[in-house]
Amino acid sequence: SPTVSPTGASGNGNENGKTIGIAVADQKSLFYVAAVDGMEQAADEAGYKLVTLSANNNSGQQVNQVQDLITQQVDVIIFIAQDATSAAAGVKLANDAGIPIVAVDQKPESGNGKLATYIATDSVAAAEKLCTWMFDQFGGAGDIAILQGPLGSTAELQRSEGCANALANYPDVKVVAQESAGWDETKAFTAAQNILTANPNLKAIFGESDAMALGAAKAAQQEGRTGLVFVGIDGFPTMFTAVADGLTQATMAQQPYLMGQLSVQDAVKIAEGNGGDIPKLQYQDTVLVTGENVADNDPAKFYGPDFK
Amino acid sequence: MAIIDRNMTPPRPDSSPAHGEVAPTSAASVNTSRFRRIMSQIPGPLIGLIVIFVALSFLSPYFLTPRNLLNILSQVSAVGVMSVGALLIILLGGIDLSVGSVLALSSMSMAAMYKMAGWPFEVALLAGLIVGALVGLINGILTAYGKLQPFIATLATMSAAAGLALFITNGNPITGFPDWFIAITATSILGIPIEGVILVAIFAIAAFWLKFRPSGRALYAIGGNEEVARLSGLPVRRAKILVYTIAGLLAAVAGLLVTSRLDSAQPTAGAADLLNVIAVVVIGGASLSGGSGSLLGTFVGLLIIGVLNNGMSLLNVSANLQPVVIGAVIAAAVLTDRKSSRRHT
Amino acid sequence: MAIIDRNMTPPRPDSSPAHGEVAPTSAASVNTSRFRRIMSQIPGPLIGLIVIFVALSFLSPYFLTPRNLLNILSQVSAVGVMSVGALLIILLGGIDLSVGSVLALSSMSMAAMYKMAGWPFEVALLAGLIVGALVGLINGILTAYGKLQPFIATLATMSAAAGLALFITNGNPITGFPDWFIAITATSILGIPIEGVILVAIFAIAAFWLKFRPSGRALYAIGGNEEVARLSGLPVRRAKILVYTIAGLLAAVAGLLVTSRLDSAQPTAGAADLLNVIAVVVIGGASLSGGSGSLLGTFVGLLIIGVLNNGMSLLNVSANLQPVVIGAVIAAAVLTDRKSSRRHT
Amino acid sequence: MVQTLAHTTHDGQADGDSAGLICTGLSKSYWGVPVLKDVDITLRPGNVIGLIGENGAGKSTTSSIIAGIVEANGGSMTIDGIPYEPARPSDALKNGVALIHQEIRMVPELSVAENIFIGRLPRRRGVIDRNRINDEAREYLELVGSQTDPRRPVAGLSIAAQQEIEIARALSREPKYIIFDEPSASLGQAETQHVFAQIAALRQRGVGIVYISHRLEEIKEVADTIVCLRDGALVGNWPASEITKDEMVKAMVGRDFVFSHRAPKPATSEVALSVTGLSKAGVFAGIDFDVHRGEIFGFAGLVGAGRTEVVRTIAGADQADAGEIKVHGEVVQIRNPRSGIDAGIAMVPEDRKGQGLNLDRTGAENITLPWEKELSSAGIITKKKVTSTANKLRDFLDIRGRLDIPVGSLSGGNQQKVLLAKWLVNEPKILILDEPTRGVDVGAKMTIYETIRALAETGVGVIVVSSELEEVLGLSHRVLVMSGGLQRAILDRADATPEAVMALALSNVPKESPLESPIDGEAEYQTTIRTQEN
Ligand SMILES: Nc1ncnc2c1ncn2[C@@H]1O[C@H](COP(=O)(O)OP(=O)(O)OP(=O)(O)O)[C@@H](O)[C@H]1O
Ligand SMILES: Nc1ncnc2c1ncn2[C@@H]1O[C@H](COP(=O)(O)OP(=O)(O)OP(=O)(O)O)[C@@H](O)[C@H]1O
Ligand SMILES: [Mg+2]
Ligand SMILES: [Mg+2]
Repeated sequence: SPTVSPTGASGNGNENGKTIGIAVADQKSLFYVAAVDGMEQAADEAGYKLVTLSANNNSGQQVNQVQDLITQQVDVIIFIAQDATSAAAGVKLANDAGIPIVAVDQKPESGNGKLATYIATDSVAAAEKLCTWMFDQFGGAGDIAILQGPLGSTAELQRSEGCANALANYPDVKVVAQESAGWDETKAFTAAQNILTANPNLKAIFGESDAMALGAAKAAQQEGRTGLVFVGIDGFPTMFTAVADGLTQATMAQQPYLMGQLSVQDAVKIAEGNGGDIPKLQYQDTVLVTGENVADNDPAKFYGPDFK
Repeated sequence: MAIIDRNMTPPRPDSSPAHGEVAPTSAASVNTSRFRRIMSQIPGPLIGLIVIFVALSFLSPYFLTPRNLLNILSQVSAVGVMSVGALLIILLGGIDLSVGSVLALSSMSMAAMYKMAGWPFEVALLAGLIVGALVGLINGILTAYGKLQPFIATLATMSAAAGLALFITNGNPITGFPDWFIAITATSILGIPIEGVILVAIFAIAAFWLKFRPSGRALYAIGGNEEVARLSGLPVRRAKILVYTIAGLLAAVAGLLVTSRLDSAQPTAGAADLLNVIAVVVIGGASLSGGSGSLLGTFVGLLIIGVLNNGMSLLNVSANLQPVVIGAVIAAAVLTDRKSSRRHT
Repeated sequence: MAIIDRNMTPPRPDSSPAHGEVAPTSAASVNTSRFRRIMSQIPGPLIGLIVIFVALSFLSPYFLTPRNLLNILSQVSAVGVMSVGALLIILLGGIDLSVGSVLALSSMSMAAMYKMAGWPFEVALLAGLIVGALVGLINGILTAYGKLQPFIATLATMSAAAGLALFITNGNPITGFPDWFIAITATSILGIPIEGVILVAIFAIAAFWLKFRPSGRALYAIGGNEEVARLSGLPVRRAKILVYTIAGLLAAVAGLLVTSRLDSAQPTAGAADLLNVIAVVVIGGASLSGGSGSLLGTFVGLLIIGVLNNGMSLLNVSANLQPVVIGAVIAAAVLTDRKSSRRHT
Repeated sequence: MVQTLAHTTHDGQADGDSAGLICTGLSKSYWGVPVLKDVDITLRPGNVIGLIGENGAGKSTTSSIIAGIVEANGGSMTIDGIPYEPARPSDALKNGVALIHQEIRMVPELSVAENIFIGRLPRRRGVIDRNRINDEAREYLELVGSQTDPRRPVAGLSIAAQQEIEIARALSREPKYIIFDEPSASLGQAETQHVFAQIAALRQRGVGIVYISHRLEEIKEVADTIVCLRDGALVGNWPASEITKDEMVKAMVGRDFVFSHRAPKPATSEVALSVTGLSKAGVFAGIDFDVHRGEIFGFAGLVGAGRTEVVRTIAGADQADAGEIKVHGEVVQIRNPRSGIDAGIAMVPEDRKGQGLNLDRTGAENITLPWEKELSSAGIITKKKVTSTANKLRDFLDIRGRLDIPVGSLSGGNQQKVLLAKWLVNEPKILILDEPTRGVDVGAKMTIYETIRALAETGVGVIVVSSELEEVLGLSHRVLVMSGGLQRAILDRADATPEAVMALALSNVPKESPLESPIDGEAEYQTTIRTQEN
C-alpha cells in the first residue's frame, strides 16, 4: 500500500521479526533525510524492519511518537531528538519501558536517562573550525554577519557558540549583523540583501546552514558584490557545486548517511545482545570542504547515494 | 383597517386542533422530529471519529490497547487545554493567534523566575500563569477597547510574545525542574494520566459554564449578534476581556503541561500548535463567524486529530504522506457533518 | 429588455415640490463632508506607513537609497503576489490557509517535471501554474459545493499540498533552471526589477477588475451579504470557485518568483509566508468577515510589513526583539486606522 | 426619589407636571444634516402616544434617543422630574424604558426563552434556572398571543414569530415606559390585535407607551394622543379621538392628500405567467394559476400560509419538486435566481435586511447590483453609470435621501423604495412583490401603488403578496388565497371581499391533502433558513 514506507515493504527484511523504531525530528531537512536513508540501507542489509516517525520539529509531538513506538514494542529506538533539553523525556519513557535507546545528533542535557550510545557531530567544534577558517580568508580583521537558524534550536545554539569561540581569538573581527533566517534559503536571501545594504564593508557571512549560505551568496551575486566569503555547515551536494563554482567558499560537511548506518548497525548489535562493546560516545568527523579539496570529496559519501 | 375582528374568527390555528400550519399533529411525525432532534444533538464529526476509530482498530493491533488509548489522552492534553480557550474566543466571533507564543512565553517566564531569578518554584509557577493571563488580557483590551480586529490584535501579541520568549534567555531552553512538577505528567490517578484528568476537568468546567451560567450563555449571544447583546445590556466588552484572559491563562496551563512533560522550558514550544488548536475547534463544528459551537464538538475534534496522529504513527505511514492523509481525513470528516454543512455557507 | 424609459407617466401622487428630507443644507456642511470623504478615501494604515518610512529614513542612512527601495520591492514580491489572491478570498468572506503550501507544491511540480520527467521547461512551467490553480480549484469546490468552512477546506489542502511537495523528492530541493528563467528575478526594466513590475502589474489588473468589471465588483456584494447577492442573480458559487482558483494560480506565480530568485525549488518554501500574507491584507484594512477591503490598502499593508522587516535588518535590531517590534508596530499602525477601527467592532 | 421630587417642586414645578417621561428640545443631526429639530414629547404614565410621520421624519431617531441607543445633539429628558441621560441601552432599561425595535434583533442560536431573558438570565443555585425562564417566557409569549415553544432555537422562526418574541422580551422587563417602533409592520391582523390587547392591559397598569406605526387606523384605535413629526420637527399633537385619518395624513405630508384605492385598468388576455402543479414537499402543493399581462395578481392568506415560499420558488430562490412555469407562453427552467431574472421574473423579497439589501453598501450600488453586466460598456462599469442609473430611479420612485451613503442609514420606507428600484432598472416581464409596503408611510405607499399600477399598464404581470388585506384587495385584479400550503381559491376583484378571503384563509387542510403530515419543527427550520444556494 502506498501509505507504508519503502522500508516496511522492502523484500528481504523482516525475517527475524525484529523492529527498530526511529523517532526523527523531521523529514524535511536533508540532514535528517540522509540519516534515515543511511538507516534504511543498514536495516535492509541486516534484515530488520524499521518504523520511522517524524515529529515535524515539534518536541511535544516527538515525545508522543516515542510513546507510540513503545506501544508497538519495537526492540530498539533510534532517537534523533528535536531538541537537546527536551530529549530527556523521550529517553526516560524508553528507559521506563526497558527499550534500549541510541541517540543520534542530539544528546539529552538533563535527567539521568541511560543511552546505549550517542552518535553525533561535534557542532560546536565544527562551527569553531569553520569560522576560524573564514576569518583567515580576509586576514583576521573586518566585519562579518551571521545568519542563524531558528532561534533556540539546539543546532543554532551550538553553531552560534562555536563561532563565538572562534571570535574570542580574533579581536579584530566584528559581528555587525546577526539575523535568524530559520534555515531557509529564501529568507536568507532577503536578510543578506538588507545586511549587505547596511554594511558596505562586509567581509564575510557565516550561514549556520548551507541553505542560508547559498541564499546569502546569491543575494550578493545579484547585488554585484564580489570578494566576500560565504561559508555554511552541512555539506549538501548543492553546496559542493557552489563551492566548486566559487559562489560560496566553504562548507563543513557532516556525515549523516554514515551516522544513520552506524546507528542501525549498533541497534542491531544491541538487539542481538552484543551491545556491550559499543562506545558510549561516538563523534563523527566533519570535513572542511573548500575550493581546494572539493574535487576530492564525493558528496555521496556524506549524504548517501540516493542524493539528487 | 382592522378587517379581521378578533371575535369574528379564531385568529390562531391553535384553537382548531389539527390545523396544518404550525402544530405538529400525528404521533408519527412527533417521533420523527424527536429522532431528528436527537440526531442533530450528536456532533456531526462524531461519525467521522467513529469511522476513524473503527478503521484503526482493524488496521493496527496496538491501537485498541488501554495503554495506547491513555497515551492518546495525554498526547492531546496541551492542544486540548488550549482548544477550550480557542472555542470560547471563537464563540465570540474572535480568534486567537497568540496561543502558541503565550504557551512559550509563560513557560519561559516561569522557568526564568525559578532558575534565573531564584524565586521559589511555586511562586514562579504562579507568575508563569499570570504572564499568560496578562497577554490574554492585552488581547482582550486591544479587541474590546482598541476595536482592533481580533486577527490583528492577536497577531501582534503573537509576534511580541514569541520574541520575548526568545529574548529571555537569548533562545536557550531552561531545564531542571522540581520532581513533583515533572511528576504531573508522569503519574496516573486510577490508571488515568494526570494531564488527562486536568484536560477533562477543564473541558467539564468550561462546558458547565457555557451551558448553565448566564455569563457563559452570554458568549453565544455576543457571538451570534453583538448588537442585540449590547442592546440587551450584556457587558460585551467585559465578556471579551474575560474570555481572552481565560484563553491566555489556559495557554499558560498548556505551557506548564508541556514543560513538565519535557522537563524543559523552550522558547519555541507551542509555535506549531496554533493551526492544530483552531483546527480542532473548527472540525468540532464551531463556526468562525461566532455564535455556534460546543465543547462536546471540540472534544470530538480534538480526538479526531489525536487519534489520527497516533494511528498514523502506529501504522508507520511515511512522514511526508502523513500530512496528505490528515488533510484528506479532515475534509472527509467534516464533509460528512451534515449539521455544520447545512448551517455555514 | 431596455432600461425603463422614464417618459412613462410619473407615478408620484404629489405634484408639490419635493420637500427634501435629507437634502444637505449649507455650503459649509457640504465642504466638511467632502473633506471627510476625501480623508476616508485614504487607506488608514497609510499614515502608519508614512510614519515608519520617515522614522527609518532618519534612523538608517541606507534606507532611503534607491537600491534599497528597489530591494524592498523585490523582497515583498512573492508575499505581495499571494496577498492579491488572499484579498480576493477575504473579500468573499473566506480565507486561504493553503497559499504557502501551494507555492511549494507548484514550484516542486514544475521542477520535477522539468528535471525528473524531462519535460521541456516551458511545458513544465505551465504545468506548475496549473498545479497551483488546481489546488485552488479544489479549495473552491470544497467551499462552494462541499459547503465546508473555508478555514477547514484550505487547512486540509494546506496539509495535503505540503506533504506532497515533500513527497515528490523526499525533501530534496531541485536546482538548475534555464538562464532566462533565473533572469526574471535578476533583471531590471528601467531600473525596476522585473519581479517588482510583475507585482505591480498583478495589483493593477486585480484592482481594475475589482473596480470596473461586474464580476469583480460582485465579490464585494457576495462577501457583504451572500443571500442578497444570490437573489440578485449573481453566480455565487462560480465566483467562489473562480476566486480560489485565481488565488491558487497566484500562489504558483509567487512560487515561480521564489524558484527563479534562488535557482532552486524547495519543498518547504512559502511555509512561513501564510501569516504574513493574511496579515498584509488585514493590516491593509480588509475585514475578515468579508465585503470590505481594497487592493490599495493591501499594498500599503504589504509595504508596512516589507519596510519594517527591511528597516530592522538595516538597523541590526536583535533577532529576538524583531518580532516584538513587529508586533508593537502592527498594533500601533492599525490602532491609528480610524476607518477600520470604526467599522469593525 | 422623594427628595428629588421635593427639590423639583421648589423649582416651581408641580408634581403633576413632572410625572412621566418628558423630552424637551431633542435635536439630532447626521452628516451635518439635522434629522430631529427641537422635539418636545411628554409621556405620562398610563398614556399611549401614537407617533406618526413620513418615512425619515425622525420617529426611530426619537425612540433611539429615548432608549439610549443614539445620543442626542441637544435637548434634555427627565423621568418624574429626575434628569434622565441614558448613555447606553442598559441605562434606559435600568430606568424602566424599553424599546421594541423596528428591525428585529435576535440571537438565532439561543432558545426563544434565552432570547427573551438575554442579559439577565435568572439563576438558581448558581446555574441558569431553565424551568423558570421557560415558564416565564411562555407566559409572556402567551400575553402577545404566541404559541412558540420557548425551548426551541430562534433560528428558523418566521419574522412574525420573532416579532412576537421581541415584544415578549420588552414586556418581560416590566418597564414603566415602552416604545413600540412599528411592531405591526411584520405582524398579521390577528397578531396585531393581540398586541393591542396587551397595550390596553399595560396602560391599565400605568405604563406609558409610545406607539409608532404607518397604519393610521391602528394608531387611532390604540393611542390616547397622536403626535406627528415632519422633517424632524413636531407638527402636531392631538387627542386621538379628535382627529381623522385624513387630518393625520395632511399633517404628515404637509398638504391635502387623498388616500384611496381605485380599480386598476383592465388586464390584457395575454398570459404573462402560467404556473401549473407547482409543489414543494412539506411546504406547498398544487399551485395552479395564470397571471395576464397587465394584471395585478394578489396572494392573500395568514402569516405562514406559504405564500412567500411559492413566490420564492417561482423566482428561483428555492427549488420546486414538481410543476411547470411558463413565461409568455414558453416553458422556462428556473434553477436559480439568475435563470429567473433571465426569464424576466423579478422578485422583491419580504426580508429587506436579510435578502433584499446589502445595508453596508450605497443605495446606488444596491440598485444596480443585478444589472452590472447590462450597464457596463466594453465590460467596464463606472461609478458614473451606477450613479446616473440610480438617480433616474430615485426620481421615478421619489426616493428621499442620499444614494451615495450606506443604504442602512436610510429610513425604512426609503430602503423599501431602493429595493423596489433595484428590480425596475430593467423592466421585468413578471414582477413579484412580497410585502411591498412593509414599514412604508402613506405617501410612499401611494407611490409604490402607483408604480405597481403603472408597471401593470405597460404590460408587466405583477404578483403582490401582502398580509394587509386592504392592500392586496385594493390593488389586485384577482386574488389567490392560500392556507396551510394549499391554494384555496382564486377570487375575482368583485368577489374578493375581506370576509370571503378570510374565510378561505382560515379553512382547514383536508385530510387527503398532500401536506397532511404538517410542517413540523424540523421541516420548518429547514425551509425558513433559506441558505441553500443554487
Ligand atoms: N446612522 C445614520 N446615519 C445617517 N443618517 C441617518 C442615520 N440614521 C438615520 N438617519 C437619517 O435620519 C432621518 C430620520 O430617520 P428615522 O429612522 O428616524 O426615520 P423614521 O421616521 O423612523 O422613518 P421610517 O418610518 O421609515 O422608519 C432619515 O433621513 C435617515 O436617513
Ligand atoms: N408563527 C410561526 N411560528 C412558527 N413557524 C411559522 C410561523 N409563521 C410562519 N411559520 C413558518 O413559516 C413558513 C411559511 O412561511 P411563509 O413566509 O412562506 O408564509 P407566508 O404566507 O408568506 O407568510 P408571511 O406573511 O410570514 O410571509 C412555514 O414553514 C411556517 O411553518
Ligand atoms: Mg423608523
Ligand atoms: Mg411571506
